[in-house]
Amino acid sequence: LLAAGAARAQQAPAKMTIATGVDPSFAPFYVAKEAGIFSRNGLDVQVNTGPSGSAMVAFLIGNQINAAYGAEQAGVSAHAVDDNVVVVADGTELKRWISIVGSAAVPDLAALKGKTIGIARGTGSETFWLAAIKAKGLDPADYRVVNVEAPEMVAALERGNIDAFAVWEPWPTRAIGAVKGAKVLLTNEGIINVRNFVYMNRGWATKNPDASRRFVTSLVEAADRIKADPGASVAMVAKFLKQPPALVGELMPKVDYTMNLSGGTLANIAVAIDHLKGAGKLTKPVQPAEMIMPELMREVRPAAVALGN
Amino acid sequence: MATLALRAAPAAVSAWRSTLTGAAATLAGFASLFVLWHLASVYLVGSALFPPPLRVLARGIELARDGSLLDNVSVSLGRILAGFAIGSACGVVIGFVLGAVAPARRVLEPYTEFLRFIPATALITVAVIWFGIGESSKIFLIAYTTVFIVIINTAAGVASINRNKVRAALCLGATRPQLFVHVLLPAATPYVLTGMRIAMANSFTTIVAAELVAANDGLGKMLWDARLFMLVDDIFVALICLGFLGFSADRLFRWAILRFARRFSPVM
Amino acid sequence: MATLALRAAPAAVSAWRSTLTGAAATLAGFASLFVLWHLASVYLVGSALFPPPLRVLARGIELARDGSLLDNVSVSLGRILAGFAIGSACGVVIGFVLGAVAPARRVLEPYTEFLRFIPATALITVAVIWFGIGESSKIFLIAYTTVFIVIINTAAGVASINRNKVRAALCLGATRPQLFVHVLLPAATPYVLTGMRIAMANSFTTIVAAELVAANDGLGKMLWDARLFMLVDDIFVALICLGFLGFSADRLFRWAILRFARRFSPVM
Amino acid sequence: MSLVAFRDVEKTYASRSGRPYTAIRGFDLDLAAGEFFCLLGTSGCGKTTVLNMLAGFEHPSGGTMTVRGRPVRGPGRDRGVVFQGNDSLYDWLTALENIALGPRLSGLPAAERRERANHYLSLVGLAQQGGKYPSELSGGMQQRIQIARALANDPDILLMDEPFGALDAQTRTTLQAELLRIWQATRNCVLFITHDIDEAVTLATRIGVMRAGPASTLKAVIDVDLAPEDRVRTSERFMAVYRRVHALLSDEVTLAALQAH
Amino acid sequence: MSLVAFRDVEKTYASRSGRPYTAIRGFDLDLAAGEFFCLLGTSGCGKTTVLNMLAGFEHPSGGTMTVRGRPVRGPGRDRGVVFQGNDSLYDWLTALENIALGPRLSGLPAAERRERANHYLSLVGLAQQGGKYPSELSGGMQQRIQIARALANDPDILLMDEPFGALDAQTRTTLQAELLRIWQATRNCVLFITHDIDEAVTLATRIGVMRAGPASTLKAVIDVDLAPEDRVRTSERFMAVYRRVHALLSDEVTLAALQAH
Ligand SMILES: Nc1ncnc2c1ncn2[C@@H]1O[C@H](COP(=O)(O)OP(=O)(O)OP(=O)(O)O)[C@@H](O)[C@H]1O
Ligand SMILES: Nc1ncnc2c1ncn2[C@@H]1O[C@H](COP(=O)(O)OP(=O)(O)OP(=O)(O)O)[C@@H](O)[C@H]1O
Ligand SMILES: [Mg+2]
Ligand SMILES: [Mg+2]
Repeated sequence: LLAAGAARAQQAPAKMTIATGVDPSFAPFYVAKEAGIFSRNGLDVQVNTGPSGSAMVAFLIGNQINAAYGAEQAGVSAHAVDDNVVVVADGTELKRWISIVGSAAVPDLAALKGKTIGIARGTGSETFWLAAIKAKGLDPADYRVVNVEAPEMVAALERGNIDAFAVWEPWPTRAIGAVKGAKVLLTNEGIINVRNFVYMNRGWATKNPDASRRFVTSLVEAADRIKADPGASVAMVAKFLKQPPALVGELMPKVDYTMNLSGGTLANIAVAIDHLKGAGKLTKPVQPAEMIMPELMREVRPAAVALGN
Repeated sequence: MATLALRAAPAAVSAWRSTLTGAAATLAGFASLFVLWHLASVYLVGSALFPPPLRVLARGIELARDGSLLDNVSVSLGRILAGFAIGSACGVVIGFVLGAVAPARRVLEPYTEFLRFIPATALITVAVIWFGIGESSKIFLIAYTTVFIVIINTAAGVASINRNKVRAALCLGATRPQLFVHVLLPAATPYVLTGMRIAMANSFTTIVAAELVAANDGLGKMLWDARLFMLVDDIFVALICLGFLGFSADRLFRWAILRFARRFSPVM
Repeated sequence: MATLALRAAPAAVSAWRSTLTGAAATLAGFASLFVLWHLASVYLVGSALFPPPLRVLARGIELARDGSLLDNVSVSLGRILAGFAIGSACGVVIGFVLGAVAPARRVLEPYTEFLRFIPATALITVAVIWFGIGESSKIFLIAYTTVFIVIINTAAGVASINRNKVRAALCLGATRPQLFVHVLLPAATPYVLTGMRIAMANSFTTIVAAELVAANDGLGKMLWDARLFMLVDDIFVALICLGFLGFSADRLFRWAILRFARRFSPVM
Repeated sequence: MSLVAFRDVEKTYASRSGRPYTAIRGFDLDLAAGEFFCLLGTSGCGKTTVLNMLAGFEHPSGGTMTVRGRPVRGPGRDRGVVFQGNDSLYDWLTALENIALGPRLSGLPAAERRERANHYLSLVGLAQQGGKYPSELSGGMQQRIQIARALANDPDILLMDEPFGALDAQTRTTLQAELLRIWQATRNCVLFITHDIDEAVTLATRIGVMRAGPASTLKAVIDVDLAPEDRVRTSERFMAVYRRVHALLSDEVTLAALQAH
Repeated sequence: MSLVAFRDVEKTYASRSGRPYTAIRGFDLDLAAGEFFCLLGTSGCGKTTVLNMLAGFEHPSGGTMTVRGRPVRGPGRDRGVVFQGNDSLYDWLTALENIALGPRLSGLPAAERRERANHYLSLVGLAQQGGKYPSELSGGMQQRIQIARALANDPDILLMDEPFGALDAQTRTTLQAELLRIWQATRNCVLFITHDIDEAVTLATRIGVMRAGPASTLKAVIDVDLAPEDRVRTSERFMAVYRRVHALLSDEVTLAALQAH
């Protein structure tokens, strides 16, 4: 495989534009770029970043970019607008990523009853909160939920506008450092598995099968590399993001990077679809299986594809 | 905007007729805007992210039917008006001080000339620290983007006052406060009003950043939600609403000026 | 800003001395700004989200040392300047057409008066559809927030031209284009320049929205990243940079005006 | 056919305070090529209104007004204007550049138009002051720049609204002589508004006296058939015309005073 | 001690075009309470400059200038000004409101100040025109509103810069008479700039003639010791003063003309 890649690299490299957010959970994109895996596979890839991986998924509509990396919900929303937006791989599993953080006045989950909690509506934050209610058998009527954007959670907690919030990293870690007495009340481990998918534009992928395959190959190699050499990967991600290695090193171990497609992939898509449907935000019906384009992964690493039927 | 009369207007044209043709031309302008949009959307771009006007209209009617559009509009409008009013009021006062009191200007200018380049979006966190996640932080952000434009235009207005008008007032025995009330204020009025009209656009556009702060309703919130869920039609409904609200607010403002402040011969 | 001379200035004060005291007062203004900030941060707010100036300064020096700050600044500055230049140029032309040609105004006003209320943030998607994900969409967004302010101020300038100056030119045989070049343009210059100075702030603040679009560098990008990672010091470094850059750009602009366009007696 | 013809012209101003004001009504006047017509009248009677209409700045509300048989559509370079007040000077041009603007607009080469402008600058006695901006000139100097600007463009019809009003007697006399010389050389038509009867009798071939407003018209037109040597106050024939005009005006002032109270 | 004292006053203007211009140098003048001083001089000699310094609008570049022994710091209500040109009228006030502004600033009740303003409005012959805005008035009417505004404020020192320049002879005569009447009643000090020698001799207790600029000073000051009945052109004593002033001025004009070429 490596030799084939090298041979092809002799020809003019295929150009691709891909985009994602700035968050260590998208590490395979960064590592593939920084470690030169893309170029070794004969690809000239421009990696753009935006405020979140999900925000960039939208640019797959109409093929403004060729690939993106982001959460389930964004993929479903985009697929509803343009069914060319498909998942080619499931790349990230966030095990201890989202937490409920309480202020000094809230020592544990039980004490949260009757208090105010900040949720970022329409994001993983809300998905997690709903799952937590179900898992812990809580009564939603006992809590006053207010909508707060992730970056403002800490300020709102500090000011006492909210008594707790549910949000993803790095905010929980930050809040504990910044607000006296703040602590994690609950993490998503065992309650819900958050995933990030690699998306491509199906039209483009069908027209450029060769480049697409080499692209997926690069990601698989990058994920393997992260597992094999975590220290070097942290350094590369920190360099790409221009963030302190200490911070990146703290966050990356909370994430599992394995390029695959599994029943879990389908299940997460189904949850997202249900959630969007429930909120009335889905413009047309979407089937989980339609959203997946497994051919590329099957070609590159057949063993990693286990969709169950 | 009163356009330059390059040649004298025939006096025979009645005011009525000119109002009518004016309205017709404005309508024609809008019609062409929407036709162009339609053509661009359908023939030129052909992207799912750029819907044609009729689809947006249909979605708008839908949202209007279920009442949510009106709710969002009225909530946002309230915030915009509050922020605009506070920002304009502060801007006029500071602008006059800057324009009329040289030492104050020297000391205050670093504030205004520095702060006006700092985007409201970046101040959201600071606003929450100071004002919490309630209404006041949203209104603060809108006032913030309004105030500097009003300051600059007001100060420019004060600086451009005909020298002899100030001199005459001082010779008539005007004290500082009287000079302000009887000369500076009326003479700078056209500039202040132009400044407010320009600032109005900032008030409207900043609602989007402001409603990023823990908002449960409003056009900005609607926009962010629609973005999050990729409800392209909703995004355009919100944009069109902002455009029309702004346009109407501006017309209302102009009308009020012509009705009540005509003697200060505002230029617009 | 030339302040209103309420009493005659003693002629003996040399221009040199007044420049020096001016600079001193400006410095004092800045000093007080930072002292106030320090006091607010340490004693009033005491939040990890609102760092004192010295910590921000230290972080700024750090970022400057490793070169990343300079990179970000220069990339952003390039975008801002390009967008500002394009927006101003279009704004002046459209503003003159609006101000001087009544029928064009009627038809064009729905465009300007509608579009100016639509926030740049909301246009990101549209910008990417039209201009792709590269530099041009960012420059477009900045030009977009610049152009309307310049349009309005230019049109106001044209409308406020002394009637007899236009009449005199026509009696001297000026054709339409000559009237434009020799009278309308110079007479409206103070308004145009004020408009550009105001619009400059929009150019700077919009860089943040523009660099939300798939940017890999720039101050806006730095700001968004810092926000996502809660690097409070970095946020403030970016804000202070924007503030100082804006302040300096404005000073440079003023200096250039006084140096090259003094005869048009700009008011500032 | 006369060069300029007012026929039953009316001008009504819409007023900001509400009531429209009719300044001129039933106004008739013919001007021939080569004549020097002085228009006199009490302050506010409508002299500037007449001039503004002929210049094309204002449209008559009624009646017809023609130049060479054609209705006036707007201002043009055939009719040069010296305005009452000095706000028509361009603040951003020096005195010399102001004078050179007309020739510049008609495409005269730089050297020639500078020469021309300098000529008219000296003619109004400001040879040393060409580099100053209007705001750096005294009231009388500004007025002279305006006169030079109009003359430098050599219009067919010269419309002058109290052009020498802000000048001392001596400067005024010099400029009157210059104006006469230029007029005699070109034989253009001049409409000259003044409130100085001496000046009118010195310059005019005909003098028109207007009634006091509102709805003013020409009360009388007097032919001034004086030889050049009679154009001095000491001449008996001069004084005869002077007294006639004076009498006509005095009646109007009395009338105006009566109306005002 | 004289009311107003100029001692060796110099005024140099910084010019936009570069070279500074010294309008006045070594200027001495004393004005006593109750005197009517007319200042004459060729156009651009520095009359307005002198007035502007006394009004407090401009500071002398050298020398001292005092009013009642104290240096002038700025404008004040003790010195009322009628400006050359009409740009000091407030466009947003009607003619009547413009006149009433002074009394309003000093806190006169509305009814009284309206009465006062109407009185001065009639005095300048515009009783019917009080509701018009300045832009709706003719040049001469605007000038009269400015005069009425200054008079209505009853200042100790009245500074008038060619106040009757845009008025016809008859209106001018009426206003001259009114001004004299007011001055005789109040015995305030008047500094009156004019370029009309007749007017100066009719009004003044003293006449000052300035040299042509640059660096102008007073060339001569003439006492006008005429009885009221001699204040007419037909009086021989009147004409004697007239000729003296005329001669002084003529020399300066010749000089100015020489300098200009
Ligand atoms: N724009 C206007 N709106 C309303 N009324 C006006 C306007 N312009 C002039 N008038 C009125 O028309 C009349 C004639 O004005 P005009 O300026 O023609 O007088 P004039 O003879 O030139 O006087 P003067 O010698 O004082 O300059 C005046 O009563 C004046 O108030
Ligand atoms: N702001 C200024 N800057 C430069 N020069 C000036 C300025 N103001 C006046 N001057 C010059 O000073 C001289 C005197 O001007 P001033 O206005 O006092 O003349 P004046 O006697 O009032 O003339 P007029 O009778 O024409 O009004 C003139 O040569 C003029 O050019
Ligand atoms: Mg007139
Ligand atoms: Mg003068």
